[in-house]
Amino acid sequence: MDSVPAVSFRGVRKSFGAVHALRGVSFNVAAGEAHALVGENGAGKSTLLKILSGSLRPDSGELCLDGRPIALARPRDALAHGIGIVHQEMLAFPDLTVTANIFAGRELTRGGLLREREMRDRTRSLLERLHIPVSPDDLAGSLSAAYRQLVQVARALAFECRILALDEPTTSLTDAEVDHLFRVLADLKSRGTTLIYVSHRLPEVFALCDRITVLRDGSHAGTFERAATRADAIVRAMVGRDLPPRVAAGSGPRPSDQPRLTVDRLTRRPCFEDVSLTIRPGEIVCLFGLVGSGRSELLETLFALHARDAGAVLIDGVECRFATPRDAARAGLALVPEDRQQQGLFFNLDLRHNLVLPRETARSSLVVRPRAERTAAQEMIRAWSIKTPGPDTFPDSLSGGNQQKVVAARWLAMQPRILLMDEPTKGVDVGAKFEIHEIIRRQAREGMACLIASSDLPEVLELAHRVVVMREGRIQGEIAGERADEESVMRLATAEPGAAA
Amino acid sequence: GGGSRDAATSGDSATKKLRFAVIPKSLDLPVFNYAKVGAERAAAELGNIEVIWRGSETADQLRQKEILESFITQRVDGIAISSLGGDFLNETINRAVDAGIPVVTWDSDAPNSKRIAYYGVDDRAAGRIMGEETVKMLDGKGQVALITSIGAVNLARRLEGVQEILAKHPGIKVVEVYDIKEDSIRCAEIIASGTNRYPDLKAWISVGGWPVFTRNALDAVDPARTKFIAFDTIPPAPELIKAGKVQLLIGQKYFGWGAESVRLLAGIKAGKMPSSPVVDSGVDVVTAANVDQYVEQWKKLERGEQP
Amino acid sequence: MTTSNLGTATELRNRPGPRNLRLSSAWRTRELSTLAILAVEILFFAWYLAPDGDRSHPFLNFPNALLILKYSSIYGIAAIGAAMVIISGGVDLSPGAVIALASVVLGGLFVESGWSLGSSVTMAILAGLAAGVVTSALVVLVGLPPFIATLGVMGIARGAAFIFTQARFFDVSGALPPGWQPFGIPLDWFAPGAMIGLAVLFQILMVRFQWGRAIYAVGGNETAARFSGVAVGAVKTSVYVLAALLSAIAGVVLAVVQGQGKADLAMGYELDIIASAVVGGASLSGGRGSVIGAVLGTLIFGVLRNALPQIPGATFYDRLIVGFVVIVIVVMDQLLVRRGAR
Amino acid sequence: MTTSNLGTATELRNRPGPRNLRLSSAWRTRELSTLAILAVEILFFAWYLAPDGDRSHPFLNFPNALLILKYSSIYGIAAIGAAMVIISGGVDLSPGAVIALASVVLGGLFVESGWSLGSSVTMAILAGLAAGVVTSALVVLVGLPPFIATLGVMGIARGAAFIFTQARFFDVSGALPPGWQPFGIPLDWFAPGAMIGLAVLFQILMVRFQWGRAIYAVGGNETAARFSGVAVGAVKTSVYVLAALLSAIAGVVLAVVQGQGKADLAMGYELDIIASAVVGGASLSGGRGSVIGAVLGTLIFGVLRNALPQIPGATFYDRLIVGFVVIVIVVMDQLLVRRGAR
Ligand SMILES: Nc1ncnc2c1ncn2[C@@H]1O[C@H](COP(=O)(O)OP(=O)(O)OP(=O)(O)O)[C@@H](O)[C@H]1O
Ligand SMILES: Nc1ncnc2c1ncn2[C@@H]1O[C@H](COP(=O)(O)OP(=O)(O)OP(=O)(O)O)[C@@H](O)[C@H]1O
Ligand SMILES: [Mg+2]
Ligand SMILES: [Mg+2]
Repeated sequence: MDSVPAVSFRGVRKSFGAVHALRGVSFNVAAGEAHALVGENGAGKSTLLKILSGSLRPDSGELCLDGRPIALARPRDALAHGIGIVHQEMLAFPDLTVTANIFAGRELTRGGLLREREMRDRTRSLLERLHIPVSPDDLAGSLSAAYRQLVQVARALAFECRILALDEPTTSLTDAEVDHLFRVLADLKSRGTTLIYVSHRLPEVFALCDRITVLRDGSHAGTFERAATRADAIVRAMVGRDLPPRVAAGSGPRPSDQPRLTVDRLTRRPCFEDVSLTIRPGEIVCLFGLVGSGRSELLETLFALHARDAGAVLIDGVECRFATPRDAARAGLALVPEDRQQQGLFFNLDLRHNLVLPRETARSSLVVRPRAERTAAQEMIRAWSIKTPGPDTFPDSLSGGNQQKVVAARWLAMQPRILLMDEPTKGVDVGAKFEIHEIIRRQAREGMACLIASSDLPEVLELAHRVVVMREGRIQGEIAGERADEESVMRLATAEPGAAA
Repeated sequence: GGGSRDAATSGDSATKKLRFAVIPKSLDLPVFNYAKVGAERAAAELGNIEVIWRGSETADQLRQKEILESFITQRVDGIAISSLGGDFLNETINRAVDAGIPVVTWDSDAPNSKRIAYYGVDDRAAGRIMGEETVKMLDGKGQVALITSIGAVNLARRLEGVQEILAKHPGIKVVEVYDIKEDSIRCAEIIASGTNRYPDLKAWISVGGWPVFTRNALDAVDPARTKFIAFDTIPPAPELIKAGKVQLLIGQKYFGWGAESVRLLAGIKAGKMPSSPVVDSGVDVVTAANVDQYVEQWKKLERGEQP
Repeated sequence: MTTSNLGTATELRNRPGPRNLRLSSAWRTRELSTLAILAVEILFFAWYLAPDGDRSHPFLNFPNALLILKYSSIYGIAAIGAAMVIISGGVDLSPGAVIALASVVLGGLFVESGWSLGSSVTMAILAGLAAGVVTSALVVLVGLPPFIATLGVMGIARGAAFIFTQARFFDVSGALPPGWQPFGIPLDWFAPGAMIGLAVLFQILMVRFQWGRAIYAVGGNETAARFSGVAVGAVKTSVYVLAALLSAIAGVVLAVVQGQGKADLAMGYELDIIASAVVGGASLSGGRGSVIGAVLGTLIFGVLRNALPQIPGATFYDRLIVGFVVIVIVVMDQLLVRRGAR
Repeated sequence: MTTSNLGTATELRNRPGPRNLRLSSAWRTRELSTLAILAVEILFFAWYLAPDGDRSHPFLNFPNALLILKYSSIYGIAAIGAAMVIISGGVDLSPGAVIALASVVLGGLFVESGWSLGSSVTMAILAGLAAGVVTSALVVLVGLPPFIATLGVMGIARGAAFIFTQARFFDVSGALPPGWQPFGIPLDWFAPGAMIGLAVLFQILMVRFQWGRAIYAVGGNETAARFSGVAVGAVKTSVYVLAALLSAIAGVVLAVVQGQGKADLAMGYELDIIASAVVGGASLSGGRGSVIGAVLGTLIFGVLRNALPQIPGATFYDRLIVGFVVIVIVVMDQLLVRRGAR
C-alpha cells in the first residue's frame, strides 16, 4: 500500500490486569478498502475496535489516522474524527424510540431544539434502506434481538463517516438480512468509506472484504489479500493448526425410535401459531427462519418461560405442562438462550456461580458446596477451553465468544435429554464453533434430542438431520438434512404462506 | 353521596349544630389524647357541638397551617389550636378571625395573632419552676444536663425558663443541652450515654415528657446520685416518682386543654368574651409528697368527674 | 443505578405495558393517565364531601382549589428536580433539607441581618447551588451512589440550617411590607404560578431539547450514552445542580409565601416528593418519566392532604389512607397506561 | 440485561473498585473494609474522648460498648432484612413503620388486653408477616416498583399503628415483672444477642445456601435468573416477607427492651437502615452486599450516635456531622476495597 493508510495501528498494547488482550499489534487499513479482522474468541478484536472508538485507551503504542497519530480520550473524539463503530454487544436505549436510539448523542438540533420530524424521516429512510420492518416510533426494548442489532447498524450509518467499523454485526441475522446489509456496505465502500469488519463467518468475510487481518492471542498473525488466500489458510492462521476433519455426522435417529419430544399445534400469539414437530432421540433438528419468525419465542415457550395459548407438548409420549423453567429442566430440558448478556450471565457473580447455578437450581439442592462447585467449574472451563484466568473471574472480563461458551457449557453439563439452543454459536470463533458442533453431535449420538434455532444457514446445513423452516410464526415445511441446501431452505423461509407444498 | 349521608346522620339538627375544629401540635404526643377526651366531654356536656379532632401525625408546621386553612375554607364555627412555631400561624389565624371564625389557642399560644383567648401554662414560668426546684434539690451546686427537642417553640420557652434560673446560680454547671429530635428511643440512649459520660452528674432536667413515659429510659440513672426532673405527669410518670426514680414532675391541665377551649369557643359563640385573653391554667408540681393525691385526682379526671 | 435497568428491560420483555411509556408521542398517554387519576380523585371527593342542604361545597370551590395549588407548589417545584434526577437514573433525598436551608438563609439575612429581599433570595439560591455542586461532585467525580451522596447532603444541609438558626426561627412575614406582592402577583397566586411556570419550562426542556433527551439517554443506559458520545458527567452534574436549585426556589417560595424561615421545615418531604414523581410516571430504574407527570403527582397528594381533613374523624386514618392511595394510584396507572397501549 | 450489565462492565473498566463488591471470596474483603472503618472510628473516638487525668474513659468502657450494641440492635435486626431486599434488587421503606406497628400490637395486647406475653409477641410478629405478605404481593403479583410498594405499606403500617393506639402509648415496662429476663438473658444483653444471632444465621443462609445465592442471582440479572430456572417470584416473596418479619422482631425487641409501644417509634429509621446496608457494601442496583456488612454498617452509625453526644455542644451539630461521616465512610470504603483489589 503506497497511499497513506486511513487507519494504522502501531505496536498497540492493552492488558486488563493479568490478561494481555493486545500485545503490540501493528497493521494498516488502506483508505477506501474493506478490511476484515478475524481471530479466535478473545484474540483482541473488540479491544482493538474499542481503542479505535475511544472507549478504551491503549497501554502503549499509537493509533494513526491518515498517517497522523491521534489520541482519542473518549468516544466523542472518535465520532468527531468521522469514525463510526457498531459494537459487538448491543448498546440500545430500551426506553427510547428507534429514532431516538439512532440519533442518541448526535441529535439534529436547531439551537438545542430537537428537529423531531427530520430525524424521524431520516430514520424511516434508513430503516427502509436496511429493510428493517419496524417503525421509527417503536421502543428499542420491544424489538427482537435481531432488529435491535440492525438498529445498532443503522445508528452507525445515520451519519456520514470516513471509517466504519462493525464488530460482529450479523450474529443474529439470517442471510436475507445480511444481504441487505452487505448491499448497503458495498454502496458505502463505493463511495469511499473505509470499512473494518469483524466476523467469525468466513464466507461473509470473503464476500465483503479486500484484505483480511488475523489476530491471535492479542498479536498480529498476518494480513492476507482476499484474492490470494483461501479460508483454510485463514483458519490455520487463526487457530494455529488445521481443524481436524469432521467426523461423519451422527448416524442420526433410528426410525424405530419413539419421538422424544412431540410438539402438537403449539400456539402463542402473536409470535407463533399451530407449530407441530417431533424430535427423536439422537436427532438434531434445526429450526431455520428469518428474523422474527418466532423461533426464540417457540423455544422459550417450550422451556415454560412463556404461557402457551394452545397446543400440547409431549415428552416420550406423555403430555407435560411445565409450570416453571425449573420443572422443564428437571424433566431433562435445557435452553441455551439467544442473548447471553440479557438472558444468560450474572455479571455480579463469578464464573463458578455462573457455571453451576442452573444445575444446582434444577437439582434444587439446599446448600452451596464451594469446593465441589469449583472443581466442576474448572472442569467445564477446561472442557470448553474458555479463555479466562479461572473460575473466580467475572463474566464481563470475558470476550464475547467466551461468554457464549460459558452459557452453553453450563446447560450441556447437565446432560439434558432434550437440548434447546437459540443461536448456539452466536459470536463464537470457527474453532469453538467446531467444538460446539462436535459436542452437540456427541450428545446426540448418546441419544439426546436437539432442537436448534439458528440463523446461520451453513451451520444449519452442517448440523441438521432435519431442517424445519418457520416463517412469521408458522411452520413452512421440513427438509431432510441430506436433501437440504441453501437454495431450498431459503425458498421455504421466504416463500409466501401456502406457496410451500 | 356517602359523605352527605354521614352528615345526615347528625340529622337536620346539623344545621344548628356547632362544628369546632380542635387542632393539636401533632398526633404522636400522648398528652394530646387527654385534650381530645376533654374536648369531646365538654362538647357532650354543652350539647349540640361537634368536635373535629385533626392534626398531622408528626409536628409539621406547614401541615398544621394547611389543616388550619382548610378549616377556614370549610367555614367551621370555631377553631381551637395548639400552635406550632410561634408567629407562623398569625396571619392565618387573623384571616380566620376576620372571616368570623373565632380562634382560641391552647397549650401553645400565638400571642401576636388576633386569637381571642389562650388556655394553657406559661411555658417560661413552668421552666422557671423546674429550674428553681432543681436548684433547691441540689442546694445550689452541681452538674446538670438538659434534654429538649429543637424546633418546638413551647419547649424552647421552657428551656429558656430553666436556663434563666440556673444561670443565676454559679454553683450549677449545665454540662450539656441534648437535642433528642422528638425520638423517645434516642432520649433513652442519650440518658444512658450521658450518665456514662458525666459520672458526677447531679440532675437531669427534661423539658418534655419523653423519658417518663416508660420505666426503662431511666434505668441508667442512679437516683441516689442523680435527680431527675421532667415535664408532664401522664401515666406512668407518677409511678416513677413513687419508685423514687423521678423527683419532680410538672403537670399540665391535659383534659382542660380540650375542655376549656371548647367552653371558651362555645361562650364566644354565645356572645360572652373571656375576661382576659390569657387564661393561665397553672401547673401541677408533683413530688413524692403529693404524688398520691395527684394520682387520686387524675383517676377522677379520667372518669370525667370534677376533682 | 445501572442494574435497575435490568428491571426495565425485563418488564419490557415480559409485559406489553411499559412498551408504551416511550418518549415522543407516547409520553403524552403517560401524563394523560396521571391526569385522569387526578380527575377521578377530585370527582370522588366532590361527591363524597358534597354538603347536604344549601351549604356551599366545602371542597369544590375556588379558594380551596387555590389552597391546594398553594400548598402543593412547595412539593411541586422540588418534584420537577426530583423527576429529572430520577429520569437520569439517580435519586435525590436532599430536597426537604435544601428547602429548609434556603428558607433559613433567606430568613436570617432578610430578617436579622437586614439585607434587601433581593440579595437574601440570591444567597438562599446560592446555598441551594452549593448543595447541588457538592452532590454532583460526589456523584460524578467521586462516583458515590446517588442515594448515599444525597443522603449525606441531606444531613449536611439540614444540619447547616439548624446551626444557622440555633433553634430560632425567622418571621419573614413580619419583615415583609403588609400586602406585599412579588412582581405584583398576589401572594396566594405566587407559589402556584411559580410551580406551573417552572413545570412548563422544564417539560419543554426535557422533551423538545437535546439536553433533555440526553438525560433520558443517560438514565436509560449510561454505557450506551457514553459510547454514543453523550457527555454523561456534564449531564448528571447539570441535573443534580438544577434539582438543588429548584429545591432552593421551593424554599424561597415557602419562606416568602408562608412567611417563615425555620430549620425543621419540610422535614421528611423527600419521600413524598419522590413518590409524587413516581406516581407521575417516573421509573426509579431511570430513563422514564416526565416533569409534568411529577407535578401532577404532587397535586394528587395535595388534593388528598386537603380533602382528608374534611372527613370527620379521619385524622388517625390519614397515613393509612395515603399509603393505600399511593398503591391504588400506581396500580390504576399501570392499567390505564396498558389500556392506552391497545 | 445488555444495558445494565454493560453498565457494570464499564464501571469495572473505569474503576476497579466495584469488581470486589461481589459475592464469592471477594465478599470477605468487602466486610473487612467495613470492619476496618468501624475500627478506625472507634479508635478515633477513643483518642478524641480520652479523659484528662485518671478519670475512667467515658467511651472506651464495657457498659458503653454494651449500650452501643443495645441501641444499634433495633436498626441492626431490621438492616438484615433491608440488606437482603437490596441484594435482591429491591428496596424497603417500611422497616420503621413495621417496627412501630409490632411494638404497639405487642403493647396493646399485652398491656391493655391482658394477653400473655407469648401470644402478644406472636401477634406482633404476625402483624409483621401481614405487612410482608402485602408487600410481596404488590411487588411480585402486581409488579409494582418496590420503592412504591414499600412506601405504601409504610404508610399503611404506620397508619394502622396510629389507629390502633389513637395516640396513646403502651407502657410495656410497667406490665413486665421487674427484673424480668427473656430466656434468662439480662435485658441489656437480649437485644445485642438477638441481633448477632440473626446476623450470623442469615449470613450463613445467604452465602452457603442455594436460596441465598438465588437472591444474589435475581438481584444481579432477573431475566437470566428466570432463564436459569430460578423461581424468581418465590425468591422475592421470601425476601420481602423475611424482611418484614425481621422488622417486626426488631419492634418486639424494642417494645420489650425499651418498655414502650408507641405509634411514632422508629419514625424515619428506614433511611438510616438503608444507609447502613449501603455503608456495609450493599449496592442499590442489586446483586451485591452482605448481611454482616449491613449489621456492621448499623454499628458504625451506632458508635456515632453514642460518641457524638459525648462531645460537649455537639448535639446541635450531629445532623451535619452524621451527614458528613456517611459520605466520608463510603468514600473511604471505596478506597479500601480498591486497595484490597490490588
Ligand atoms: N474489561 C475487561 N477486563 C478484563 N479482561 C478483558 C476485558 N475485556 C476484554 N478482556 C480480555 O481481553 C481479551 C480480548 O477480548 P476481546 O473482547 O477483544 O476478544 P475478541 O477478539 O473480541 O473475542 P470475541 O470474538 O469472542 O468477541 C480476552 O481474553 C478478554 O477476556
Ligand atoms: N421483546 C419482544 N417484544 C415484542 N415482540 C417481540 C419481542 N421479541 C420478539 N418479538 C416478536 O415476536 C416474534 C418472534 O420473535 P423471535 O425473536 O422469537 O423471532 P426469531 O425467529 O427468534 O427471530 P430473532 O432472530 O429476532 O430472534 C417476532 O414478530 C418479533 O418481532
Ligand atoms: Mg469481540
Ligand atoms: Mg431468535
